[in-house]
Amino acid sequence: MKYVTTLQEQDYLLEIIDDEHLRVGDRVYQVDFQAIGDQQFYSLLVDGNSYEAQVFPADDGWHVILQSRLYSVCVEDERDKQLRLASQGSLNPHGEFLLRAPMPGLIVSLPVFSGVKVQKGDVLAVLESMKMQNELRSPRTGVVTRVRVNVGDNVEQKQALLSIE
Amino acid sequence: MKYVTTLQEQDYLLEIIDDEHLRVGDRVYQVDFQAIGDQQFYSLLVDGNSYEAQVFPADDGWHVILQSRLYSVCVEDERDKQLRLASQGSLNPHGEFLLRAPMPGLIVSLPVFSGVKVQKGDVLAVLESMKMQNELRSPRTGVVTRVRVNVGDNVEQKQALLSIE
Amino acid sequence: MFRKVLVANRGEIAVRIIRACRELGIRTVAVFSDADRQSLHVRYADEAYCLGAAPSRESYLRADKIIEIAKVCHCQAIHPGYGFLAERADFALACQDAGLNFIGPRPSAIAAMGDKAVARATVSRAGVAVVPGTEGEGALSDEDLLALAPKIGFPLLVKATAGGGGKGMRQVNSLEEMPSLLQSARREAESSFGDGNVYLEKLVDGARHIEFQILADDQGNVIHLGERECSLQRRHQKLLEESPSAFVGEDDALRQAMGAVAVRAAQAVEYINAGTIEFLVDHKKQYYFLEMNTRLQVEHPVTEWVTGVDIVKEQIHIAQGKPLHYHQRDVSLKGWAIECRINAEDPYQHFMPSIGKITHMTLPSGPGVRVDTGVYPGCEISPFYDSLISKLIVWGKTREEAILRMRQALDEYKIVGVRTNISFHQSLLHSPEFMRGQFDTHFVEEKFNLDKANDGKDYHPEIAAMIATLVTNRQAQQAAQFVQQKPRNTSHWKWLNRREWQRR
Amino acid sequence: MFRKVLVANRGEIAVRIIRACRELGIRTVAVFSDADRQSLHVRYADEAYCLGAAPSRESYLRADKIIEIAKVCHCQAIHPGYGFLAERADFALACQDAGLNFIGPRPSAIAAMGDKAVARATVSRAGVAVVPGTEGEGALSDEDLLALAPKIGFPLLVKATAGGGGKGMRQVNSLEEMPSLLQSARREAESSFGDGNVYLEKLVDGARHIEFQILADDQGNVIHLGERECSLQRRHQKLLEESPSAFVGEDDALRQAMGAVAVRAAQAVEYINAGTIEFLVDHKKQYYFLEMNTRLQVEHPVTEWVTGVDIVKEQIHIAQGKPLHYHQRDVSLKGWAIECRINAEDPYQHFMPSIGKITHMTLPSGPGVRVDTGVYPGCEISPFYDSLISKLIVWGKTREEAILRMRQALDEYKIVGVRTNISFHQSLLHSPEFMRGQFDTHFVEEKFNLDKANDGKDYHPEIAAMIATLVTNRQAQQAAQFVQQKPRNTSHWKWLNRREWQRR
Repeated sequence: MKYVTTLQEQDYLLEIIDDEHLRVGDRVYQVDFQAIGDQQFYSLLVDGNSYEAQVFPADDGWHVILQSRLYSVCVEDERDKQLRLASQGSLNPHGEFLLRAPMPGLIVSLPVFSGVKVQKGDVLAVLESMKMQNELRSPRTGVVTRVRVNVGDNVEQKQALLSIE
Repeated sequence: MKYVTTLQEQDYLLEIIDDEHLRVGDRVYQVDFQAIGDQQFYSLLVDGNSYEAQVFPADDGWHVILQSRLYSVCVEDERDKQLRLASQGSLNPHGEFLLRAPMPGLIVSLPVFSGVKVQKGDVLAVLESMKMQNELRSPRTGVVTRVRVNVGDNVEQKQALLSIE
Repeated sequence: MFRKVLVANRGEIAVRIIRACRELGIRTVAVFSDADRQSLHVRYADEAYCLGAAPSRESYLRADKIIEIAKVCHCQAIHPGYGFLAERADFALACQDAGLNFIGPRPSAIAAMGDKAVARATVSRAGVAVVPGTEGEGALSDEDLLALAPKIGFPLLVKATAGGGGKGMRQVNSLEEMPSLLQSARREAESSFGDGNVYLEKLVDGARHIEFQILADDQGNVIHLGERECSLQRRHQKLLEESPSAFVGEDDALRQAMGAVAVRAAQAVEYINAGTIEFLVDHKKQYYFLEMNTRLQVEHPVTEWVTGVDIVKEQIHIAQGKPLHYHQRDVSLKGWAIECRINAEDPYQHFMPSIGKITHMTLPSGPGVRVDTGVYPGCEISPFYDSLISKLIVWGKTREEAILRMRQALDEYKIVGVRTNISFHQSLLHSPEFMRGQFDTHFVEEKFNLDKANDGKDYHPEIAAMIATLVTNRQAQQAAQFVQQKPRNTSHWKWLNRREWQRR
Repeated sequence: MFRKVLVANRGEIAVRIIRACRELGIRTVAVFSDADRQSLHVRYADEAYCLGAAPSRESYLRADKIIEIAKVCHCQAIHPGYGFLAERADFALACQDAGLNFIGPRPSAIAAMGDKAVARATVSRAGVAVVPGTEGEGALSDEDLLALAPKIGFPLLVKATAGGGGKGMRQVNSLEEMPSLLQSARREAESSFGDGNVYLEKLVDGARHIEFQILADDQGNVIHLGERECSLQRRHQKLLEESPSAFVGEDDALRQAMGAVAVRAAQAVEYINAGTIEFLVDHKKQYYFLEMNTRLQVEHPVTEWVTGVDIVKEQIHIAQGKPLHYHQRDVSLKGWAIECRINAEDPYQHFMPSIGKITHMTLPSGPGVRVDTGVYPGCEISPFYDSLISKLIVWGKTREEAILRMRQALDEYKIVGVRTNISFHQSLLHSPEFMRGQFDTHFVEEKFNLDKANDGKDYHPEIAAMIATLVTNRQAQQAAQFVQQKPRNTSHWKWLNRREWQRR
C-alpha cells in the first residue's frame, strides 16, 4: 500500500511493503510496529531504533506526540491525494463554523456579537471550567452570525455557542 | 432479593433491599457498592466505613481478598439452597477428577502411577515453569487412573496430565 | 493523640494527607461530592461520607456539613489541605467552636494574612521589606491611590486586597491610564471576591518568585526549611518548582537572611503550623515580601525531599501541641528536587482543560521518583475542580541529575484518555534558559515557545510520518476485515447471533 | 566514556539499568525474546534487537548473539544485570575478547567465587571464617566426605559446588543416612548444573542470612555499604529484604567488623565492581561466610536508599576505570528501607506461578515509596521467565515508620489479571515475629502460617459476605438484563445488526 504523508508542508512517499518493511522515498527500512495495550500509543522499531509515540485523531489527520514534540500529520493514499487535488478548485472553505463548548462550564465573557468581523485567533468566548478561564478562539476569518448564549449561562459540553460564516 | 451466604461454615442471611440498603440478619445497613474501573475490585461503603476488596470466581463461589485476608465465600439465593439441600443425598462426590496443567511447563517429576491410591494433598506431579518447581496436588482422596504424560514432557496450558477416580 | 482526622479536601492532596495519617496510626474520614465517589481519597480512607452535588459550593465548601460529619464521627481534628476551606478564617473559627482541632494556623493569623494589604502593613511594621506600594491598612479611595501612585513610580500593579489567582489585578504604565484601570480592577475584585478594595504595588521587573517554607509550633519555635523556586508560572499558576533555587544556589548567606526574614514575618502574626512566605527577588538579589500562604502548599514535596522533613506529619504533630522535631540547625538542603505539576490540559490548544476517562496510565517509577496523584486508570476527570491530576517529583544529587531524571520520568509517564501537559514540561526541561537556571516569572508566557523549544534536537519528522502512516494503514486493514465480514453478517443472522452470544 | 551500553537482561532489572544509563546520558541497546517485544525494557531503550524464541537458552542465554549485536551497534560495554549470563565467567571473558567492557568483576573473580568449594577455600585462606565444613579445593570422593562428616558434626548439609537455588542440597542428620543422600544430591547436581561435585557444610541452626554490599574499583579501593537482612525466604528464594538488619541494629561494632571481613573476602579474589558477601549469623552473633554473588543483587535498592549511593551508576562509573565516588567514612545508614518482592504467584495455592494479561494496575506512590517494575497495565506475564514482576521499596525514618508505610503501599497496590503475593507480604508485615524483628531463615516455611497470621485483627467476615453477595447480585442483574434482551435480539436481527455495527 502506498501513501502520501504530509508533515509541515513536506510530502513523504511511503510504501508499506509487508509487515516488516517500509519504503520511504527510495530507502527501505526494517520496521516492527506494535500497538501497546490497545491504547493510543505505539512502539516502533526502525532498523533497531526504538521509538514510542502517542497518536490522536485530529481534524485533518493525526497528532503524533513523539519525544515530547507534536507533529501534525496528514496521511492519504495515492488515490485520495489525486481526488483531493483535482477537486480542490471547487472546494468552498467558507462554510459555517459552529463554535461548541469543549466542556461544561460557565460563560464569563462574550467579546463578540452578531455581525462582528473576526480574524483567525480572535477570542470568541471565555468559558470558565476546572477553575480556569478558557479562551475559545476563532479558527478562521469570518463574520459572527448567531450568538446563542449569554454571559452567565452554564453550558453543557458540545452545546452550540455561536456561528461564524 | 434474599441470599444465604456461607463463609467458614457460618451462614449469613442477606437481603438486598434496594441499591442503598442491605439487611444482614436483623440489621439494616446503608451501603454504597461500586465496581472500580470494571475490574475485579470493588469499593463498599457500609454506614460510612470504606472497604475495598478484590473478588475472584472460585470453584465453589468467590474468593474475596479484603485487607489482605482471603475469604472463601459461597452465595446462594434461597431457592438454590433449598434445592441443594434436598438433593444432597443423591450427589456423588466421587466423579473423575482430571488434573490439568495450570500453565505451560516441563514435567520434572511424576511421583504417582496408575492404580496408586492418593490422599487429598498428595503431590501428583511437579511442573517446572517460571524457573520454579510447582507441585500439583490432589484435591481429594482417590485412585490414579490414566497418566497421560511422562517426566521430561513439555506440556501446554490446560493439557490433561492424569485422572483420579 | 488524634485517633481520627477528617480530611476536608479531594484529589492528590487528600490522598497525601490520608497516607500520612495512616502511617501515624490515625484513622481517616474522607468527604466527597457526587462526582468523586470512586476517587482514590474515598477508597483509601477508613470512612467516607458524601457532602452533596459536584459543584464545590454544594460539597467541598459546605463548612457546616463538614463540621457536622466530623462531630458525628468523633474526629478530633480536621485537615483542610489547600484550596477550598484552607484559608478561610471563619472555617478555622467554626472548627474551634465545635471543639475540633483545625490543623493549621489560628484564625487570627489566617485573617491577618488573608487581607493582602493588612498583611503587607503587618510584616512591614515587623521590619520585613515589602514590594514598595501602599502599605496603609484599610480601604483607600481612588483619590488616595492616584495621589500615592507617582511616589511609587510606574509601571505599577493594582491588586485586589482579597486577591489571588490574578483576579482584580492590572498593570498600570502611566498616571493617565490609571483611573479607568482602577475602575475595572475594582469591578473584577468585587465580582470575584465580593470585595472591591485594591492596593498598589511597584512592578518589579525581571523578578523571581522564591518562597520559604515555615514550620512553627505553639511553644514559640519557628524554623524555615529553605527556599523553593516557583518562577515558572503561566497565568499566575505555578507549573514547575524546585528546591533549592538555582538563583540562590551556593549563596547560603542570602538563603539564611531570607529565611530569617520569613521567620520574622511568620512571628509577626504569631503563626503556628506550616506556612509559606512568598518573596519577589530582583536580579540584584533584593527581596520583597509578597504574601503569606497560611496552609500546606501544592509544591511542599520538593522541600520534603531535600530536607528529609515530612511536612504533613509535622503539621499533625504540631496541631497536637507538641514541639517541632527539628531545630533550625538540623535543617540543610541535600541534593536537588524538582516537581512538575501534571495538569489535564492540552498544551497545544491554549492549555484548554481536558476532561474524560483515563483509559490507560503508566506511572514513572524507579530510584529518585515520587508521584503524588489522586487518579488511577479507569477514573473520570470531571470539569468541576482544578485540572491538577498528579505531581511528579524527582530528586538528584545535583540539579543536572534531577533534570535528567525528570526527563526520563516524563518520558515514561503515559496517560491516555485525557490530554496532559507532560510534553510541555518535557520541552521546558530541554530549554536552554531552564537548563541554565535563568528565568523570571514572565519566562513561560513571554519567552518560552512550545513549538520552537526543542528545534533541532530530537526532531524526527520522518519517524512521525512513518508512525502516522502505519496507524492509518492499520485502521484501513481493520476496516477492510470488517467490510469483508459484512455480507456474512447480514445474510446469516443466526451465525452472527451465536457469535454475539459467545462474545459476552 | 561509554556512549552506548547493551543491557543483556529483561524485566525490572533491565529497566533499572536503562534508567541509570539515560540519566548518565548513555545510549542503551535492549535485547529481547519473541515473548518480550512489548516489554518495558524494549520500549524504554534507544535501540532494541530480537534474540530469538522465548526460552532463555534461545534468547537471553545466547552469549554469541548478544556480543555480536553489541559489536554491530558499536557498544562500548555490556551490563548483564542478574541471572542469565551475569555470573558466567566465560561470557565475561568473551566480552573482553570482543573488545567490550563487561560491567562487573574480572572473569577470574567470577570463576573463583562461582565454585562454592573453591570460594570457601579462597576466603578461608584470607582469614575469613566460613561455615565449618570441607574447605579443601577440588573434587572429594564419597569416601573422603564420609570420613570428614563426623568431624564437622551432624546435622550438616550436602551442597553442590556449582550450586544455587537449593538444587543438589540435602540435610543429613546422621552418618547412616548419608550415603544415599550423597548419591541423590550428586545426581541432582549433575542434572541441574552438569557437575556432580558436592561439599559438606555444618547446619547452623536458627541462623540469619545477612549480606554486605561491596563496591570495588580497579585502583584497589574496596568499601562496603552496610548490611541487608535477607532471612525471609521460601524455598531459598528471598521474599523481603531490609537495610539495616534489626538483628545488627545498633551494634555498629558488629556491622563494621562484618563489613571489614566482607571487604577482605572481596580482596581475596581481587574483586572489582559491585558484589555481595553473604553471611550466616547465629544467635550468638557468630558470622560465617556463605558465598559471594559476583553481580548486582535484586535487593540492591534497600542499600541505595539508606546509603544514598546509586549502585548501578557506580557500577558503570567503576567499569570506566574511575575511582569510587565514596570512601568508607562517607558511608552511613540513614533511616530504614524495606523491599517486598512482588511475584506473579498465588499465595493461597502453594505459591503456584500465575500467568496472564495484567488488565489493571494501580501503583502505590507518595513520599518514601519506590517501585522498580518491568510490567505495565496491558502487558502479558509469560511462563518463560521467573515470576518476579515488581519490587516495592519503602523508606522510613525508623523501622516502625517503614513498616507502616509498606503496609499502606501494599494496600494501595492493585494488580488485576494475574495473582500476586501482595497479601502474603501484608500478612508477613502484620506478624508479631516480623514486627519484633525476630526470625531466622526457616521462619517463613516453618513458623509462618498465612491463614492464621492475622487472626483477630482486621477480621471482617460479615463485610466479606456482603461483598460476595453484592457481586453475585450484580451478576444476576446483568444476566437478567441480558435474558430480557434475548427475544428482541433473535426476532429483530436487523436491529441487532445495527447495534452490533455501532458497537465496533
